[in-house]
Amino acid sequence: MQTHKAKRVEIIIEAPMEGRLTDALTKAGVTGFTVLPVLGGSGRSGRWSREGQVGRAGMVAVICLIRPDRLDGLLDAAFAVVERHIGVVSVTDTDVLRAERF
Amino acid sequence: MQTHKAKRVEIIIEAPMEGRLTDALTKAGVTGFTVLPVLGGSGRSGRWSREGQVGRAGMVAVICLIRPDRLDGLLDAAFAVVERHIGVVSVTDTDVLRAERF
Amino acid sequence: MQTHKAKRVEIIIEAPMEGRLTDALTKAGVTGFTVLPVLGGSGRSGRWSREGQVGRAGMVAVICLIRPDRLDGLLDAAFAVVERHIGVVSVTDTDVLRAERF
Amino acid sequence: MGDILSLAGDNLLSPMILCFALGLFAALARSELSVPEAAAKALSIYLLFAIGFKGGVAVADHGLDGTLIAALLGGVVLSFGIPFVAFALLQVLTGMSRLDAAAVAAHYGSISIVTFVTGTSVLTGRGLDPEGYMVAVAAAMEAPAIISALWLATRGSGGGASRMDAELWREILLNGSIVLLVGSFVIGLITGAEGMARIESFIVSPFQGVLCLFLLDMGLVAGRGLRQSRGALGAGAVVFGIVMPVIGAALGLGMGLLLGLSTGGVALFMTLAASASYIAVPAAMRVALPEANPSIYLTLSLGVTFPFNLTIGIPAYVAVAAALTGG
Amino acid sequence: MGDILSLAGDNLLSPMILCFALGLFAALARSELSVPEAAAKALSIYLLFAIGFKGGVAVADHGLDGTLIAALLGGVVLSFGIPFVAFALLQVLTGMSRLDAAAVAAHYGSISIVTFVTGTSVLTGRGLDPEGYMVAVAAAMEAPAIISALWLATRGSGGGASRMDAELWREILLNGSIVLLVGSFVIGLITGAEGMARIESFIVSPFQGVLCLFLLDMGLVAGRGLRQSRGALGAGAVVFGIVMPVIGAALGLGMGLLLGLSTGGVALFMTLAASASYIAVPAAMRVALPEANPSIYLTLSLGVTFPFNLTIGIPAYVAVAAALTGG
Amino acid sequence: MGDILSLAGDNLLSPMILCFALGLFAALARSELSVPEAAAKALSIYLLFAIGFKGGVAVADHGLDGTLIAALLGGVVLSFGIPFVAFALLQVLTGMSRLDAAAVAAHYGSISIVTFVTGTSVLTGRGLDPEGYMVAVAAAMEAPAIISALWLATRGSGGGASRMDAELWREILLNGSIVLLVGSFVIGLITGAEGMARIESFIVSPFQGVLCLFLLDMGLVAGRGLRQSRGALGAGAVVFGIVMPVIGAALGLGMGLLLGLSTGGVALFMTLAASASYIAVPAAMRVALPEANPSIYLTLSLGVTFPFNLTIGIPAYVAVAAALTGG
Ligand SMILES: Nc1ncnc2c1ncn2[C@@H]1O[C@H](COP(=O)(O)O)[C@@H](O)[C@H]1O
Ligand SMILES: Nc1ncnc2c1ncn2[C@@H]1O[C@H](COP(=O)(O)O)[C@@H](O)[C@H]1O
Ligand SMILES: Nc1ncnc2c1ncn2[C@@H]1O[C@H](COP(=O)(O)O)[C@@H](O)[C@H]1O
Ligand code: NA
Ligand code: NA
Ligand code: NA
Repeated sequence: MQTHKAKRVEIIIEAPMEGRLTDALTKAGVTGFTVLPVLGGSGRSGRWSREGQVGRAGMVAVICLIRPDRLDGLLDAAFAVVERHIGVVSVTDTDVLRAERF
Repeated sequence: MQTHKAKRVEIIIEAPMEGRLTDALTKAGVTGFTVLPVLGGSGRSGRWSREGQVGRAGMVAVICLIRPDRLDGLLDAAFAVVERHIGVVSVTDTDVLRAERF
Repeated sequence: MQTHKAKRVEIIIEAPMEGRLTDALTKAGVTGFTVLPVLGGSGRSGRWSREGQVGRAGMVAVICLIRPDRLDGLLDAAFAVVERHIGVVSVTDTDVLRAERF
Repeated sequence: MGDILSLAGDNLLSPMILCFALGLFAALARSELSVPEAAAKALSIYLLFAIGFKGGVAVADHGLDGTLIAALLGGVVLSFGIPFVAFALLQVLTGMSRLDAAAVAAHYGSISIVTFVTGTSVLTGRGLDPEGYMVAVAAAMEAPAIISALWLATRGSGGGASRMDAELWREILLNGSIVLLVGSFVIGLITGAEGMARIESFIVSPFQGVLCLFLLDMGLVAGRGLRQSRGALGAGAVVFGIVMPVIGAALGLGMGLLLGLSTGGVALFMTLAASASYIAVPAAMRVALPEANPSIYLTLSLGVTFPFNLTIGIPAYVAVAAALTGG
Repeated sequence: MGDILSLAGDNLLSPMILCFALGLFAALARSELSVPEAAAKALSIYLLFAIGFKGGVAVADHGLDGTLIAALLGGVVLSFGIPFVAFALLQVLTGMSRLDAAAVAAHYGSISIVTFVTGTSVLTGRGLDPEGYMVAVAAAMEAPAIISALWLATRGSGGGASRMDAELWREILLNGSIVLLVGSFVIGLITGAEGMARIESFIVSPFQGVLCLFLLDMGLVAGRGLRQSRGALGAGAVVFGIVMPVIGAALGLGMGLLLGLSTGGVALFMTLAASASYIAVPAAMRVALPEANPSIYLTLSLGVTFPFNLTIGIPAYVAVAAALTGG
Repeated sequence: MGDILSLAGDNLLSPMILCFALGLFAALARSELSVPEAAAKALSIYLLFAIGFKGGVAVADHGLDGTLIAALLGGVVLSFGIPFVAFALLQVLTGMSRLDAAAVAAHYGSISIVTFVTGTSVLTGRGLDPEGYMVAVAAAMEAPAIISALWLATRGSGGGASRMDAELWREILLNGSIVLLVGSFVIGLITGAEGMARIESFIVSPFQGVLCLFLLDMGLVAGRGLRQSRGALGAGAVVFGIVMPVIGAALGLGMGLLLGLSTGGVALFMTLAASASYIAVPAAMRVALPEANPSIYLTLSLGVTFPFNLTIGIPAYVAVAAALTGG
């Protein structure tokens, strides 16, 4: 089956920042992404868990599959949002089906 | 620790198609997969969010770790299901522990 | 944007073992990880789904981004926990922003 | 007429409708207010269980009316037939593609359980209890419209059958709300007044309050849908979303009178025929007609027709039914 | 005998059992009807809280009976002892591995809170209120069976201790249902009739209705389990799943009579001994005996024994207890 | 004094406080007892809806008191002002950074809806019904403190404005609890006694029981927070968490007396001023002051001040208000 080189960007970010991140992505022309829920985690700011959380606390994972040449625009847009905030960004090489979608 | 080359296939697909996809995978001999919930996303058919959804709407992410030589069978089976449907398929090189499981 | 080589380890494990795994990771000096919920899956021990589950059944996915030189310590710690248990471990090459966080 | 208006006014200022309006407002103003998916689903399970059970108990109490079978048949006929009317109307009013029009038609032939529940609640509040078996009629009306719509979508191309596999049939006929509604109807029928006595304080007294919270969520969902699909609907489609329920209600009225139902039964038949599905049919369309655009059919059914029925439709149907049956 | 049958008939046609049957049917027919996980958990929190609180208030009202300590001890003894009986019976009836048999034995020595709640509800409905402290007995019976089972699993190999770390102990003894049951029991004990007056309309009147919805979900879960593990159980195992609760009930009967409990108390002791865990023990087994096959123990406990107790067991235990205590 | 103690004793032994204590205990003992996130959110939606609706109905019944506007203004003034007091006190008692102190100050100027709901429930239980519009006052007090705190955080550096974008304003002013509280207040106001009659058995009778389960979850969350942030708070911060609500209550008392409110109204004003936000403000801080440490402000507000208000604060405020208003 024909596949095409792409990048898989995974951004783990605080839930109250989700809207700002996806707006920034959209503005940067990235219209494809998927948001996954996160149950808990640990990092420099300690351990947390969604269990029994009240309010909009917690984090989400945003996944973008993107053509390699558009990666830099995406990372610039994402970084502007996450810069002062906790969370992590990783970029992985991948292959996608149906390249016309990206 | 001993690891083995494998492929990580990630299929993001509409929830009403989940059963059809996993049945197709099983028929193609792929018996290992994991289904993750999806909160929302955006693509060519616009933005959506699971919040307050009624019914079986929304999407799920299906992850398969598979031996490289079995990838083509998996992709063919998956493609037959997702073909007419919205959603994305990506394939990433990975290494797995305990290769006997795949 | 400046990125740095890292490993993305994904461990899919039974929910009752989550605490033991993250404790073992922490003891091995791995303080960064994220836990994602899992809806269902299939493997050698058959198909299962979280729908209508009672109790702490089901699985979770634990994701660690880590500096390549610390991978072995992580895998040893993780393996000691998952050894006798069902579940899968995969390791993928990736690049991260803000390397000072890892 | 003054009567209809006063009924509509009463209805518009009921806590239920105001809760829906609050949800709509919150979503349109982009408040982050939201009802968790699991809670919304739990509320709908409660409502379906309660309404089904009460229907069963009512039938157990009054005995099985000879019209049950006739009413079921009448409902099935309407569900099969309405999509053709809807499809034709869409072709007159809008420039929708054949596939989109067929998908929309499926929704209008099928029914909205929440509209049905709200109608029942309004009728009970006015002492116009409908026939208990109307919940079975509601269940029977969910699926037939899908068949008509698939036929419309593939007429000529002959691909209708290939779009329906056995699996999809099972999914449609055994979808959660049909099973729960019919199942709790049967449970109510079997356990009767004695069963009711045991769980009355769970399913009767808090019912309207639960419905308020559920309609709050429906308002949120409808509002979010309207916001996200801005521009998906042309003026013709919006007109369709308001005219079609009135046509449906007229057909339901004819059927209800033909069957000789009570005032409540006739009003409920009108409500069912006027309502458009937004749970079972969308899921079926994603499987069988994935090329049809979900924002069109969801926005029409949930964003236009549902609010119309909730606010203006139901009180009007009740008033018309009362006038014509002398109820 | 006729009495037992009529009781069983009454019970079988109660809304609760019919809801369970509906869930079972829906799952076996592969309907997508489902109760969200969060909602099911919320229902179980409600049930545990209500039953614990009511038990505490009952003890506050009637004063602490001298038999409380004796009943707790009796429960612990049964929980320790039953796994040995179960293990021996499994070796006679099935070809299960030692590990699988030990894991199953742990489930039958421990208890099912939902069976207990249903039993209490049936008894209260017949005016046979059990001793309030039976909720404490239920909590005390959850854990001991796990120890016996681990000993059985590792006898000879001496690995039992290594399978139990302090962490697992804490998890078992402080598992959610024990803490909630005992905690709300204590709260009921402290606040007594006054506390009850404040929250009665929340925990008493809607109780049976909530139990209906919860049993609907239990039916769904049990049905899905049965479907997914088709073939996991041989005929011998199925026989075990029906015979073992009867043996357990007999042991519970002896203990209850020995302790001189009321009719309700004896019936509940039988119910507890007859029931098999499917929440706390499975989680403990996944940690301590991961090699044991979960589909065996879950299917037996949830798919065979739970429905048996719910439909036939409980009314039979009540009838026997009534006959033998003259209640 | 004896009176305060007896009131406090009554309060401490109420099912609500004991449920909170049970949750706290379970979390500190690391029991895996947990209330699913969706269920907790559903409970809070219920509580907000019920309290808002009842407030609106009360205003509809008694007519709009001329003091409504004055009370709203008074609340806004307190919310703006308290952060300055809190900030100064933090600089005296702790060595917190300017950013952390400003973030904490925002929480104490704003309010905790659950503390407000509990206070209302205690007052109603004693026949001291507060003015119905106090729910509007509560809503009005959520946001102003955030502005003061951002000014404090960025004083000199002038970056306050850049931290607040239009988006954040919208998020704060239309946050879920404000919209639901004000919305249901308006619905209660419109539908009045008639609306209440329809949904009374849903929002009045089960209210205290639902509050019990919600406080159980609050105890779990607070306990988990305390455990996970061990060491995040110095002794000075803990002292602040107990002294600050007392100061806030004193300010609220002054304002309440100035406005000439009823005993219940004064007590509720004290409770609002004494309480610290842990939903709306933390989310705003994550966006506007991400450098401030969440474990400090969450632990203080949820782990120290919330339990203090719940157990000792509220009964003391009620007693003081009763003494000074002759209520
Ligand atoms: N190395 C990592 N791997 C995976 N997730 C991480 C890692 N570091 C941080 N996270 C996630 O990001 C959140 C915030 O991290 P931090 O900013 O380090 O406190 C954590 O709670 C985790 O969910
Ligand atoms: N480039 C992408 N990266 C990640 N997820 C995507 C991407 N494109 C689409 N998706 C997901 O697939 C869904 C349907 O996409 P589409 O078919 O483009 O409307 C979206 O709502 C996303 O959840
Ligand atoms: N090849 C695989 N790819 C993805 N997930 C898997 C795979 N094999 C197993 N899993 C996950 O691990 C769980 C247990 O697997 P097993 O130990 O094979 O029964 C399954 O239910 C899946 O969620
Ligand atoms: Na219709
Ligand atoms: Na037992
Ligand atoms: Na305050």
